[in-house]
Amino acid sequence: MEKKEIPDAVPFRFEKKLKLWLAIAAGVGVIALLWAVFIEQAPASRIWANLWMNALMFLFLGLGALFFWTVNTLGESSWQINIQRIMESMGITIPFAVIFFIVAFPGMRNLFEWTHTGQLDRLLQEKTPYLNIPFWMFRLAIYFALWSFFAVYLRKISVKNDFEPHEKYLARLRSTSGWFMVIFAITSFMAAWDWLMSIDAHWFSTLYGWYIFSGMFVAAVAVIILITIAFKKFNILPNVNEEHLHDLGKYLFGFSIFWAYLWLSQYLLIWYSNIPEETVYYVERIEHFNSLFYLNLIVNFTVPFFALMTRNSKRQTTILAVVALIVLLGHYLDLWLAIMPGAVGHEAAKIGFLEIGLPFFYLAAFLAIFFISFEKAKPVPENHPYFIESSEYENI
Amino acid sequence: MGAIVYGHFTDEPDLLKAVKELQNKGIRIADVRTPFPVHGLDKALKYRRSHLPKVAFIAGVAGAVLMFYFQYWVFTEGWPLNFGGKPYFSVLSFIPGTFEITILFAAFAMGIAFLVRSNLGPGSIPDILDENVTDDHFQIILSEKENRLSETELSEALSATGALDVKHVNGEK
Amino acid sequence: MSEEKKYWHLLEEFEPLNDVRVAGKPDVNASPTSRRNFLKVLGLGTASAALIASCKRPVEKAIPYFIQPEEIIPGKAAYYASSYFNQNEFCNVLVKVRDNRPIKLEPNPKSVVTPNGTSGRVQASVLDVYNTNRYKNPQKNRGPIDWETADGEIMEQLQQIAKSGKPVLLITPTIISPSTKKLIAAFKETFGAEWQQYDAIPMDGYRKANLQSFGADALPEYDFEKADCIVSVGCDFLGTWLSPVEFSGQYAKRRDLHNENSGLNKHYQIEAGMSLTGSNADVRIRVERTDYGKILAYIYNKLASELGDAVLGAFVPAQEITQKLDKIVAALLANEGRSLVLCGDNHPDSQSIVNGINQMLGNVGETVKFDRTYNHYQGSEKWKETLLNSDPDAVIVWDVNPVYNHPESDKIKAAIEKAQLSIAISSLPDETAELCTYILPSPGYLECWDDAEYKKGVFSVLQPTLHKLFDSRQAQETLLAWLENEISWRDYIKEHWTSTYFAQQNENTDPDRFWVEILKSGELVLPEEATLLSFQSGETEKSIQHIASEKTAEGFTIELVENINAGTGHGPLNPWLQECPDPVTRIAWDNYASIAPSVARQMGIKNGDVIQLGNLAIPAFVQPGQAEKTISIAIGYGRVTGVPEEIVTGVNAYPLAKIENGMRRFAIPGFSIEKTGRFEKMALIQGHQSMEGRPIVRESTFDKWKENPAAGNELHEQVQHHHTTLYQGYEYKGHKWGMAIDLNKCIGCSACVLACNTENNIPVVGKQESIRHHEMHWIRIDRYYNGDEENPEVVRQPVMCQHCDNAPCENVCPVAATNHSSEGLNQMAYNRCIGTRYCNNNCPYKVRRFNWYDYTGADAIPKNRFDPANMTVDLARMRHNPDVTVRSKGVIEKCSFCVQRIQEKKLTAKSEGRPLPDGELQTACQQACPANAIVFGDMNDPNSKVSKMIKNPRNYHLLEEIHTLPSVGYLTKIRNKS
Amino acid sequence: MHVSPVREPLINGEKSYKDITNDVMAPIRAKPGKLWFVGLGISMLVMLVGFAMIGYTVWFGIGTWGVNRTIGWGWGITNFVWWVGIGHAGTFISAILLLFRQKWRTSINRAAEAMTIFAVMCAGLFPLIHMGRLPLGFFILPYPNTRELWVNFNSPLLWDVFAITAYLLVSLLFWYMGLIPDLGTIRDRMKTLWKKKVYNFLSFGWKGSARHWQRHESMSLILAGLAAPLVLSVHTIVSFDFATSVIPGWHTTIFPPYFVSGAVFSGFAMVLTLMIVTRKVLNLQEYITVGHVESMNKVIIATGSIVGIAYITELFMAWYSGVEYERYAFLNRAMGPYAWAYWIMMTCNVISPQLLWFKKLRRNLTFTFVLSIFINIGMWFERFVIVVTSLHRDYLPSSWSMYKPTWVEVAIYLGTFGLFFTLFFLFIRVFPVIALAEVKSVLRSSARKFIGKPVKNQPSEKQ
Repeated sequence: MEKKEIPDAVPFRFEKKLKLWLAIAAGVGVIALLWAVFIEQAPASRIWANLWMNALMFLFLGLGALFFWTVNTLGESSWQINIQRIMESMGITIPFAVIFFIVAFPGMRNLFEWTHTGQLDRLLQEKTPYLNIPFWMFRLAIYFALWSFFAVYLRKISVKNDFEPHEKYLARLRSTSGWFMVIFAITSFMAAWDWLMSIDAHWFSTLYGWYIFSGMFVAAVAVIILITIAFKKFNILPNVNEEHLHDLGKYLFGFSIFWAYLWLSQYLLIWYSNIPEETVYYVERIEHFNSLFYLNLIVNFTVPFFALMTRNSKRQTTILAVVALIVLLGHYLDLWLAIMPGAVGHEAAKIGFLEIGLPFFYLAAFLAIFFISFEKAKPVPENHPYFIESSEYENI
Repeated sequence: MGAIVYGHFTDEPDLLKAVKELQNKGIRIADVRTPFPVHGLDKALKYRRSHLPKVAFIAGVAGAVLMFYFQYWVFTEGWPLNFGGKPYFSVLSFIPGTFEITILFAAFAMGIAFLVRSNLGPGSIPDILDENVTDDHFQIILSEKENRLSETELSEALSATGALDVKHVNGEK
Repeated sequence: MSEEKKYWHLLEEFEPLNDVRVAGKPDVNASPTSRRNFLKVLGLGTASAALIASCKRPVEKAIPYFIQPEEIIPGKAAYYASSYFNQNEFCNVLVKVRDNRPIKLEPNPKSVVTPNGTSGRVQASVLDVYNTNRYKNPQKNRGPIDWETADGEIMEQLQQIAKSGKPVLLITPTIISPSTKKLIAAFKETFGAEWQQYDAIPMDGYRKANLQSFGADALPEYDFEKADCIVSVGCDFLGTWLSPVEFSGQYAKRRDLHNENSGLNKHYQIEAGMSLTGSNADVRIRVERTDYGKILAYIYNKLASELGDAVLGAFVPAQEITQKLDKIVAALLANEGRSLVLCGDNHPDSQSIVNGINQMLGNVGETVKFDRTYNHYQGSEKWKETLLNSDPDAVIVWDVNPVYNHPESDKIKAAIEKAQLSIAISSLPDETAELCTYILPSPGYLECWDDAEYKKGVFSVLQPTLHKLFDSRQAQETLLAWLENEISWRDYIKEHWTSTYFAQQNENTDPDRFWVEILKSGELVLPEEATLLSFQSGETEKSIQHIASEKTAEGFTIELVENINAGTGHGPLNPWLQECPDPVTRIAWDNYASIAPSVARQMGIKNGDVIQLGNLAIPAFVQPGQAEKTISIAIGYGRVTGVPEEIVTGVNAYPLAKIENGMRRFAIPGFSIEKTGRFEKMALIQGHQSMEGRPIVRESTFDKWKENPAAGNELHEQVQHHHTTLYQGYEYKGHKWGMAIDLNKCIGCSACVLACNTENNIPVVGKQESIRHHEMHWIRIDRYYNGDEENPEVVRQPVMCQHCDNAPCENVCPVAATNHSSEGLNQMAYNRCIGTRYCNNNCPYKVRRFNWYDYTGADAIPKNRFDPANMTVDLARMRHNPDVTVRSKGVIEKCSFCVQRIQEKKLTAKSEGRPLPDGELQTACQQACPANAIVFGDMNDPNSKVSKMIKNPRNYHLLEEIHTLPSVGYLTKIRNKS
Repeated sequence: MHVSPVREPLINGEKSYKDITNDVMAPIRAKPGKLWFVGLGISMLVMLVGFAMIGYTVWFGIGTWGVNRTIGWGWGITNFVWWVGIGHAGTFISAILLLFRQKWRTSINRAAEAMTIFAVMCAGLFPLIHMGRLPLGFFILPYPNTRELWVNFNSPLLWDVFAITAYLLVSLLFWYMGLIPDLGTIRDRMKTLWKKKVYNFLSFGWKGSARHWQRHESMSLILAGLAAPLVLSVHTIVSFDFATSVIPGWHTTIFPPYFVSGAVFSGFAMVLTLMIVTRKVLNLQEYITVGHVESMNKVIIATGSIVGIAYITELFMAWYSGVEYERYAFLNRAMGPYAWAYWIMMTCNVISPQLLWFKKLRRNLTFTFVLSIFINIGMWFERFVIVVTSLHRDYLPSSWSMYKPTWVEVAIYLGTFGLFFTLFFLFIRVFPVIALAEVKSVLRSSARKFIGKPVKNQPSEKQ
């Protein structure tokens, strides 16, 4: 069959204009924070909770992208090669997330009940072997060390292949991805327990790790979609066509369902046996955050499910972009619901200027790092063995 | 399907090529038969996308509504019973059943639609021109009526595309 | 439970690890009576009942009433006052009669002796009437004979023998019926007969001691309600000793923290084997069986020295337990005149020391009274001497079975066979009756007229509640016949009463009215006349000398104990009693040799390893709290004659008893244990003995409770506080049934279990099935040990369906066969159940029971009956409670809170247009409980007893932390440790 | 469509379309060999014994099994879950792998789907026969009746009824729709008339017209889209049977995803067990290549690891929860009287698959075969551990008990193997074991003949 002729790419530049925009965004964030602290005089817990939440969101985007890339590498799929660099660069943001975590550390005592050594009840005392600050910090360090290493190393290999193409790089990519997969599976679950589940320190759910992971993944895919569409618009990725969007759309669609599936599984099981030690988590949210609780389900499941069901909607740039944006916000809300009721409590927790404004700062930071990293290498791994497959393939 | 001319190809690229050529000549293609789905053939033949997905969707929605309402009715109007203090209208309990029935309806509606639409089904007798089309031959069938061309013209046109053993079948027979 | 308690995986190590249950093969050749037939049986009246019983006519032909007797309203129960007496158990009962069939026994609340409840054996006794193995007609030399000929022959011979001056020996169990005594007197003089009484378990030692100490050959009455401090040396007064039902009632009153006027009593138990009473004690001291005398002597001396009396004889105190005993002595001294010291040993020496102690403490006349002495346990060994020495030509054995339960059975056997005329009067076949030339069947007590004077001046009547099922004749009638007395036995009694007791009372002026009133209330109490006693301390002195001189026993001592279910040997005839697990060991269907854990460990003995003791081979059971050198074995097992093949269990331990200066003693020293290497699986219903530190049974001490009524129950508060739920419960308008169980009052006697069996037609599954944990009881009494394995503390908990408002079982039934009623009952629709057993898995309390086989014959499939105990034969089915469905194979069943009783009472109240008052409605278990530990009622009624108890700070719910919201509450156990 | 030369070919040997037809049809054409008859005979015999035992159970009651008042479910439900699990591979392969466009699925999906259906049949048997009153089993269906009593939609067991039925039917549909074209192919190869007629009937008169293909393809895709969540839902709902309860060891939220991955895990193991033999016996080595085995092994290690992590999560959470019942339940699993079962499970499911990290072993057939058996055993024990060890010591120690199956239960279990293999033996004689059309459609892109040997350096194809 005939080849589509490929227009030559517009090289990406991290220009002044773009930088300016990011600066403004960052400014908004800072203002929001200051406003909350000095004018609104929001309770400390809410401030810290926000810093914590955004740090997590920032990390999750990079981590999700890295996972997306590695899993596709392992699956020997080729369609994503053209947008691989986006994932690579998103992954690069992981190490920088540490900064934001460090920023939030001082607020730990406001966030985590179990840090209040001394006035712990029986249950929390029994948990101290796991939930104590030194060990917690240690684990955190380990997670970041591992993730950062993989993010940087994988990126390195991938870029190497541009200059001295060799099959061994593909092999190495795969094996490394394999290792990452195993480590990620364990660490991401543990991280979820450490950073989110332990906020409601008495509560527990074995599914929680999965749930957080799926949310993270969907959010990351949404961001990938948005960036891809943007880049396509500026013709930075000429090979990318609706076929690729279609696939990205499928992922957004499929994993939104997967997220909902886990959401349901966890809620249904706890609802069904109705044991206080478990229901407490949901009772808190349903009683005091009723509308948000269900809104969460709507934006993260109902919207993508119906909007992306048809083939065309997945291939249609604007629809896809809009849905992706909604889902991204949706998972921001999901995270909010995971953190705030426990950390801030229903009296103080709300979605105000702080919650809306602060993320801009983190977004700006994220994009800045992303752009810088993206600029460094070719926009596409031309010499990847599957590159041509990727440029040519079609959905059935 | 009246008087027809048909010829064979032994590989898919030839087939696709031939289809293009014939269409460029403005010759209508009655049918193409292949041992397996040839990628891009439907595009080449300018077939519209199938409506089966829509059927599935509608049937699915129907199933969902039906099942959910049924459960709702049984638990709140039919005979409300107190099971372990659960509310009569316990939505979460209804979800699994609803889901399964949705899938069931969608799948079977579509399967049946497919058979009916392509009038396939138990006991339907196909008009096999050459048994090799289910093995390794790719067959193009041209109908005289559709093209208002004589058998010979069609045969030539077909042979010109490199079709092998071009044959003619007289519908009346 | 409080944290400081030490828990241990008791007996796990003694359980053979591969705890294998083998598939029992269903009994395919059981009689194929279908459910329909069964219903017909239910419709039958008396006449046909007799027919069925004598099996002359097929069941299918039911006879409707032609002329209906007005006192019988079909479907409506009538209640008749009567009394139960057997060996050591007496109970005034109301017999529930449906369609002319007695189907249940209920306590007679008017009774002065046993107003609270009954014992398990009383509950089960109703089944004995319908026992298929009963003698169905008179026999001579194992061949049938009719009454006239039999009487003729017998009287002829009797007269001969009377003329020849040779003795005619009449052996009976203790007879407490005044009319019968009168009749026997007449018989004696007519035939120059000699009448001796014989008890399977002797208490002649007691009477001898009392005679020596007080000059009264009697068994005094004990007032446990009055006693603040009870010291019992191996005396199982709550289980089997003297008058357990009566005592349990009194005892429980003093364990009741609700009645303010009396504080908690203090109960010390000093014993060798773990008895039911011991397991309820506040303080249990483990001593060797052979040391009882010494212990008492020590206590006596200690007391004496404290009280400045003379210390009798030099006595070496028992080693490590002296300080414990000193505490007891202190406690006794603190409660002079309000204490009670008892000993369970039928040994005159021990008993006279006990008398000495009680005398010294001034308990005599207070807690030990000779005003209303007991009339039972009159038996002695005299009959045997007569039988063996002055070989009588005629021996009449009347409901006694010495061949089975006397150590010298061989001699007795020979003697009876030797006698030219031997007559057995018995209802059920037994080892002795089988030897006799003539066997004259007598009916069960529910078919009889009789009277009883259980305690001096406390009279009651027995009246028949159904016509005699077989061609049987009451012993008294037989005697009347031989005396050629035309009067009917009923009139004989009436005549005796009106002539004797009518004068002594003054409620009724008209003799006939008097008689009717007696039949109604079933009891007559005449004012007690005080008896003056003089105490001979000299006797006590002698006894102490004896004991001091006794040399310590070698080897292991076997103590023969009475099992609360098997009794003296009637139990094995009754499948219900067999299947009811022993409250201490939780073993059903068997007896066994209880040995101490330490011994087991030394010798490497596991539960069920058969050990050889003398010439007795018996499976061992490792019993915590068992004294090292003492082995306890239950008597009453190993009955063969009169017991259907399938349910012959255990071994007969009676032969081990030894005769010691004219008395049978049940503590026999000088044994050694040999392992046989054989293994016998016992039906251990509860496999795990520790609570694993879980807050299942919550307990505290009296002192802690006094400060804080919620002591030991702190968890309840926390749980209540943390109760969150994702859906609001239903509000129950009208009634909301609930139950509260006071763990402090429950003594574990299992009367509730058997009452439930009777009320709810619980099938009997047999030993093999029990071993496979297929037992069907709707209520069980869990027993846990904690603390030191050599002498643990015991806690008990009756567990039945908790009727949870958030019942995990209801949610998961696919066919909606179990759900919640508008009155809070967790109800089962048997005919909807398809038997997925999902509910049972999901029940945290594991109270649901599954019909693994066709136990009842209610199943549609033919030839698959599984009925080892012949409980589905037509005769046995006549006992069924017609208000309760008989469950078929493959369905789940469970406690229904006696829903049939709830409905009945509700309807009566409704038809009488009045509200249902609290307390009128009783569940079977509650009704039978002699300790009144169970309270049932409407929780929506704030004034009902149950809702008060649920509000009590001691109340908690089992596993409340998982939010099942049970309708059953438990009140913490409070031990008197002060 | 371009295919990167670094990809390993999926079809070895110089295959033409005709070769494919002939190779795959060989067993259908040829007279069945002695071995086949022996195999079928044995399977049928075992099956009959199993059925006899089912009859025995229904007649005399569940008492013939080893279950008791404490452990209400034993082998019966264990087997049920195990078989359902196995029944997940087929649809997973043909649905989810289709969505992810894993071409290697084409040569195994047909057989795998067949296996799925047979396995689900075996599975479906157990919930029925474990009922106390099988003759009244129809009560679980919500049919209108005079009592106007319906069923309890709260009950996971009822959800199962829907799930299993839907799954069986949809799998059948999916499988058969895929078969239609191939049956057409067989019809046209058949010489005898009656066989022609029969296969024509079965093939619904397929003639390979382009329109039909177009519809067929889009249908397959949507069916896959529907089947994918269905697969997940089925084992999810099976997991609900346990997870909705309050029994420690049963009630844990991770069950749904962990059961699903466990199912796929065991399913693939079973596929491997069967395929490694089948490809030899029916000599299809060139279609089911070592490459295929390796790909399946990759899935195995992925799912296996997930399962392993789930085990550890459970264990950790039991401690973390601070609930004494939970803690005890898991302590008891690892150290109680059934510890042996737990450790068999751990070794077979978590430790042994880790060996597959070595490429050498991944591509070693004998090793894979042995391993697959191990996994089948391990997964059976997983269910045993969940069902029995959770129940035998739950809340009240007074009711704790032990469980041991009776020969009746064992025989019934073996009987289902009989059923399974009987059906499988028949299947390989009558239907093509490999999806002809699908393999043909990937021939050009994936056969060694077309893509040749992988070349070291990448030729720049950009122009």
